[in-house]
Parts: sequence; structure tokens; C-alpha cells
Amino acid sequence: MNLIPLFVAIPLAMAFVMPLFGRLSRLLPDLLGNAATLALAALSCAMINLPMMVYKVGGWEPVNGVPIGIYLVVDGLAVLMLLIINVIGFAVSVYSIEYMRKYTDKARFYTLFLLMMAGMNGVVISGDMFNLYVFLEVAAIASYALVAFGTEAEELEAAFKYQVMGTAASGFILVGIAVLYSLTGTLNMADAGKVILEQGRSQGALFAGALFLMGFGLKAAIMPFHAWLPDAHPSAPAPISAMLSGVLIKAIGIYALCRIFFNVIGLNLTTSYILMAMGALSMIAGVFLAIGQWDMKRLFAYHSISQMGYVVMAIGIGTPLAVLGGLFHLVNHATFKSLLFLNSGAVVYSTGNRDLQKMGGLNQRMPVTGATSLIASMSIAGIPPFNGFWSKLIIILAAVQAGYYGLAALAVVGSIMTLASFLKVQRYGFFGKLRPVWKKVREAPVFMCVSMVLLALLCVGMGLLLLPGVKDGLLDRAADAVTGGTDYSGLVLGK
Amino acid sequence: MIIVLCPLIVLMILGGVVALEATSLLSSVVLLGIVGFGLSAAFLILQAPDLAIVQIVVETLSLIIFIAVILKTTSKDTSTRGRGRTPHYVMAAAFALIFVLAASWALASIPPFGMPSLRMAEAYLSPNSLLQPTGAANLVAAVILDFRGYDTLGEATVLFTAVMGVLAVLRKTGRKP
Amino acid sequence: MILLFLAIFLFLVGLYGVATKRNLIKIVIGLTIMEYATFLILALIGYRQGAAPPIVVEKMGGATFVDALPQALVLTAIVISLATTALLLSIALRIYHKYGTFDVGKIRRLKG
Amino acid sequence: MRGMTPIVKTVTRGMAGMIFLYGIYIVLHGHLTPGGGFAGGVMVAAAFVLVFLAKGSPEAVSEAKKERSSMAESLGILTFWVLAMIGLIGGTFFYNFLTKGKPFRLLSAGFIPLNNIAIGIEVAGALFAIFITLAVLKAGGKK
Repeated sequence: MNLIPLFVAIPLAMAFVMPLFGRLSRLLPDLLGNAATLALAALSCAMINLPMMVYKVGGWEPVNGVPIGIYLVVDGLAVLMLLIINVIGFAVSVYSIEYMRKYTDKARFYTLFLLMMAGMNGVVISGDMFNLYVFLEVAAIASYALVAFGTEAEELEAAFKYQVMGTAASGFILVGIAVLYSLTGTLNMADAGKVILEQGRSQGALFAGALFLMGFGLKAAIMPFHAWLPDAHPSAPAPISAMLSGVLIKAIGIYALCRIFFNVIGLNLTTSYILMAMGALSMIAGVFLAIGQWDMKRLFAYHSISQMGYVVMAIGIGTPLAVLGGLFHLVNHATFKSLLFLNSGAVVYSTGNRDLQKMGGLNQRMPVTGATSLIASMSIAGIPPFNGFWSKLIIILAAVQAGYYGLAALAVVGSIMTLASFLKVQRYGFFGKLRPVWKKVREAPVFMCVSMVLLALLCVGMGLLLLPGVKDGLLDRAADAVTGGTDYSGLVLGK
Repeated sequence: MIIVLCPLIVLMILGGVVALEATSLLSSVVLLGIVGFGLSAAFLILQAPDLAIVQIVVETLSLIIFIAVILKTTSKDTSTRGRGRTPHYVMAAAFALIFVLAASWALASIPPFGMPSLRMAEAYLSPNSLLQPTGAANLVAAVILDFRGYDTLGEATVLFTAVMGVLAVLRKTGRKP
Repeated sequence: MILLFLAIFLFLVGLYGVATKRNLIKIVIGLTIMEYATFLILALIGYRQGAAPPIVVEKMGGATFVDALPQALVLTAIVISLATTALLLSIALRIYHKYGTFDVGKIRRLKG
Repeated sequence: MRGMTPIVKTVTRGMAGMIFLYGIYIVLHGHLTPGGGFAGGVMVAAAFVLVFLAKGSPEAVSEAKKERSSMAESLGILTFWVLAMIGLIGGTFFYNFLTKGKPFRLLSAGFIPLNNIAIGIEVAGALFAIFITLAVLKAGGKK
């Protein structure tokens, strides 16, 4: 029996059951939610090192070589994304056990959380454009509701802005799908790629590409389309901020962009320049906007834009080494950014404050939070031997190798600025003198610490992914799936 | 065909513009009905009875929801034209112009109206359709519930998510004191 | 071709509403118009000249049907649009309760 | 919320019954004629909304109704999920495991009618829950 549909079926089942039985006991929502995420994490680990799989939903075999049902495709890139989504998701759901006690209606929180997981998993395993859109909407709508979960003025406004922009982006994506369907007569991504290759890349395909760039660019918050992120990500409850910044923008933004541009439409020089320009812009402007922030979560949110800029730039460069670096950075960013947001959540949980100017010396009272945040800060700033260093190094090397010296210099500048802004976080937040106000502050509860330590260990250990034996299994395969470009159709449809 | 549809869509566009410009929210919601019911008529002309039915009932229900919200709040659009918004309008106009030009350039390459390329859909509409593999007489139902049933699971999930979201957003207290 | 153009124009009307209106309900209306335009585009794409609606009736000959696939997509998209609208309206309602207005200019973080 | 006059109530009761029945008819014949689970489900929800508007329920009753319609929604979508999963156990997710029957009969097309019913329940529950939530919400906070 093939297990791919379970990635969607398990979280959905738990989410559907939750409103029926969630009220019976206090513990049940926690139990069900964490059981589901644990199962998903285990399932995604089982996907490592399996060959590429194609699953035909409903058992509809192709007619005359044209797929008529929905295909689910799990290739190297999808496995990488599944791992990120489900492992981070598990850590975050463990964290939520304690953290969400501050809010009411935990059952509904877990329902929405699992729906978001299901949506992201659905996007990643889908091999069909419209199916991708539907699951993208599941994830997106769950995330809108989760941003507004606290129902305070700040959260509601951020959620409204986020949802308006997200819905407009979905409109663009849907028009793009319509144009592509009209052009190729099919929704299957592999088949569409094949038809576009046969027809030659026509104006319609480029127009659809532009629409997708706007739509998915907005979902990924790349620079001209970033306006919603600095409001939405800090306003959400901390575990959700971690999911949004750590995973969601990658799964429904960057991943979808990669899939469509590399595997369906095919990258040409113009699009790759556009991606590089947008990436470099986000990288630099994001970090400059971040360094002036005093709100801890807002600072992290701007850094998400900046770090996504690295990924998009590397993917735009498009050489195998650059793509490898970009994907590696994507994985790393998922770990350290979600860890940072969980740290900020722990600080908010214990002190009720996230303004850096009012903190100071928290290391003395909250050793676990302080230590893990130090690890995460050094990772994101690119200090060896933490994971962020290796991925940034690869990206810079790849830029130099491809002859884009300017981009390499910008990446170095961005990295230095990142270091500066995280020195600021550490200096004002965790080191220095303890203020008298915080004398009675206690360390965050045990489940929150467990999840932060888990992510910190990942941050330290992730550098090992570059070791020869490990690298072929995971990163190389993912990079191959991207750089292989339109070979994708041949692989999915079978020769 | 085009002779009927053209004025209809123009009417919808006008309805949309007027709905956006009306000063009373109640009338702008009702004017939105022009667009919605016009769309349903367009579906009927385009030989899509399923869509026409769904569009009518959905339009009615969303009208009820809109009106329920407005009756609970206010129906006056008191918003001001914020200061220094001219660059905003210029940018919007420029974007619209570029979008229309790009669309006209791109639409030249897609198949002409009325002659779609049926690559995937061929199998759904086989001439021998009495024997089509799902056994459903309504081909749209066959597509949404069998060939693409997985999509429909996603669709139902979206609705479920939205209900959970509405219930979560409108609960009495968000945070414990 | 002209029909597709008009549909794209409708899309832009909605986008205009979203981008320039300063009232929460008007913004939602703009989004709804945008979504309606995308449905229209999809339905136009699936139309075939002189074809019957995709419902098989007993004892009919070898008629041609219009493309059922875009219709199925529109059906799915209508539900998604309804769901989005409901959630957006409830958020707007909650914002109204906090501020007593739908005016974007008077709501702190939505200015600009 | 206050109720309306007896005339309105009486007429509504009859109308709502007819709308309800028509909605169910649409759901059951979804695989034969235009319509289907979604359109029919909305109609059923509309029938409930009509009765609700005419009667005007006190808020305590509405709260219970909200819970119940939310549960109906969960059950509907869970049924749909189970139908898909039966296919997975037999081999493929969403496999149409029932016999196709004779075309044009009510009992044909495998699991499509069952799916339609599941979706009908889900949609009716969902939309009624949304409506009640919006309708009974009391204005809180700053006015």
C-alpha cells in the first residue's frame, strides 16, 4: 500500500474529529493534535531515500498517454519540503501545548493548525496545478484565521490586510491557471510542461508565468510584494509565527514558484534575472528595515523577507551549486527562524513583553531560552560552524562561480548586517544587566523548552547534511529535481 | 452568442463600478448582486447550468451574509479620500495599463474562443459517453466527484476551515485574563 | 477574444476596488468582483461553439459537449470564494466592534 | 432578535419546507441533473436561515443550534473522508469502489451520490453555522 495520501488524510481526519470530541476532555485536543503531527513527522522521515513516486488518485490511468486524474508526485524536492513541514510542525505543536493555555478554545486552535499542515502537505505532494491551488487555499485560509486567533485589534487588522492581499494573490494564480489550461488543455503539471515544450514557449505561457510570479511572490513575500508580512507574522500567536515564517511562506510561496518556473514553464534568462533582482532587493532592503526595529518579533519578521531573498536569488542564479545552496538555506532558515520565533514566544510567555528596549539580562532568569536563542542568532548571522554559515557560504561561492560578483558582494553585506542586528537582539534582550522588573521571571514551561532544545539541536546538527553520504540522499536529489527542469514531465509521465 | 454576452459583461462591469462607488454600503451590496446574477446568466448562456444554479444560490446566501453584517454595523461609507493618495492612483492606473497590454499580447497565442484544446477533458467527454467510466449522467458531477474527487475534498476542507475560522474569530474572549 | 478582454477588465475593476477603496466592506466587494471575473474567464475558456451542456440525456446521439473540466474548477472556486468572503467579513465585523468604523483611515495599522 | 408577525411565520414555514425538500431533491439527483451536493446544501441552509429569520431565536437556543450545525458539518465532511479512505484501503485513494449500476437511475454512478449527500450535509451545516454566528453576535467592545 502506498502511503502518500496519508500526508493529507491524517491531519484532515484529526481536524474533522476535533470539533466532535474536542470538548469531552481538556487533554484530548493536545493529545490528538500531537499524535497527528508525530505521525506525520515519522511518515516524512520514512520518505527519505525512496525513489521518485507517482500516485494516481482514484486509480485513473492515463488515456492515450494523457493523465486524466490527479497525480500526486513525491520527488526529491517534495521529500525535502515534507521533512521541513512535518518536523517543524511537530516541534511547534509540542510547544503549543503550554503556550496556547493563554488563549481560549484550544481545540479550535489545533483544528486550524492541522488544517494548515494538511494544506501545506497537499501543496507539496500535488502534481496538478488546480489541486495545488486548492490546497494552497486550505493552508492560506487556515493561516488567516490563525493570525486573528487572539482577536485583539492588532491581530485582526494584520489578519485583514494579510487576507486581502492573499486573496488577491490567489486571484492572480487562478487566472494564471486558466491561461495555462487554455494553452495546454491539461492541468497536470508534467503534461503541461511537455505540451509547452512541444509548442515552444509562447506569449501565453510567459503571461501565465508573470501572473504566477505576482501570485506566489505575494504569498512568499518577496520584496515588492512583502507589505503584509511585517504585520501578519508578529501579530500571530508565537507558534503560528514560527509556522508562518519558518514553513508557510516556503511551502506555498517558494516551493510553488520553483515547481512552476523550473518544471512547467521552464526558466529563461529574463525570468532568472527577474528572480535574482527581486531576491537581491529583498535581501538588502529587508535587512535594513529589520535593523531599526525594536519589537523583537517584527525584527524577526523583516529578517524572514531578507533570508527568503537569499533563497530566491540563489534559485534565480540557477546553477546546480546555487540551487543546492538556496535549498539548503531554505531548510536552515526553517529551523532557525522558527526557533527564534519560539524564543520570542517564550519571552512573551514569561514577561508579557516583546520590546527589546525594556528587556535585558534575561539570560540569568531564562537560561534555556537564552542559550537556544544564542544558537539561533549565530546560525542566522552565519557564524561557523552553525548551519547558516554553510548555506550562505555555498550561495556566495555559487554567485562568484557564475560570475555575479555584485550579487556575492551584496550577500556578504546582507550577512554582516544580519550579524549586527542579531548582536543587537542578544545585547539588549539576553545579556547585560537584569532589570529589577524581571527579577521574578521564571523559565518557560517544560514542553516549550523541549521543543526549543529540539530545534536548537537541529540548528547545530544541520551542517551534517553536507557530509558526502548524507548529501546525496536529500539535498542533491532536491537540487536535481529543480535543476532537472522540464525533465520532470518525462520522469512523471514515464517514457 | 457574443452579441448577447458582450452587453451582459459590460453591464456587469458597470454594476461593479457603481457598486464600488456608491456611498451607501447597503446599496453597494445590492449592486454587487448585478455582477453576481449577471455572472449566473452568463453561465447559462455558456452552457453551464450547474454553475448557474450554484452561482444563484451562493449569490443569494452571500447577499444575506453581507446584509446581516451591514445591519449589525453601519451602512454609511464615511471613508475619506486620504491625503496625498494621488501617486497611489497613478501607480494603479499604470499597473492596469501594463496588465491590459500584456494580456492583449498574450491572448493572441491562446486558442480562439469556442475552440478549446481538449487534452485532459477528452476522456471526460468521449462521444461514447453513455459508457463513460463513472456512469454519471451529469459530466460535471463525474469530474468533481470522481475524476477530481480529491480536489473536492480540498474544497470541502476549505469551507470547513472557513467555518472554524469564523467561529474562532467571533468567539467571545480570545485570551484568558 | 473580446469577451476575454471584457472579463479581464472586470478583474481590473475588482482590483481597483481593492487597491484604492478605503472602506473594509468595499474592499471585500472588490475582492468578490475579482473572483467573479476569474470564474467568468474560466467558463469562457471551456466554451465550445455549438456544443450542448455537459449533461447526458437518455437516447441522445453523438452530441458534443462543452468542456466540463473548467466548469468543475469554477464550482470548486465558487466555494472557496464564499469561504473567503465569510471569513473576511467576520474579521471586518470584529474590527468594527473594536473601532466603531469601517474606515481604513481611522484604523491604526491599515493606513497607507 | 425578535420574531416577525404570525402571517410571515406561517408562510415561511410552508416555504421553508418546500425549499428544504427541493434542496434534498437537488442533492440526490446531483449525478443525473444539474446541481449537486453543493447547490442542494446551500438550499437546505437557506431554508434553515429563512425559518431562523422569521422566528427569531433567543440567543441561548442559537448557541446550541450553532454547536449542532457545526457538528453536522464535521460529520458530513468526515463521511466524505471515509468514502475516500475506503478506496485507499482497497488500493487507491478515492477509488470509486461501488458498482456503477445502470446509467440514468438514481442508484448509479458508484459512490458519486453518496459523496453528494456527504457534501450536502457538510455545506448545509457550514453555511448555517456561519450565518448563526454572524447573526447572534452581540456588539461588544467600543461602539
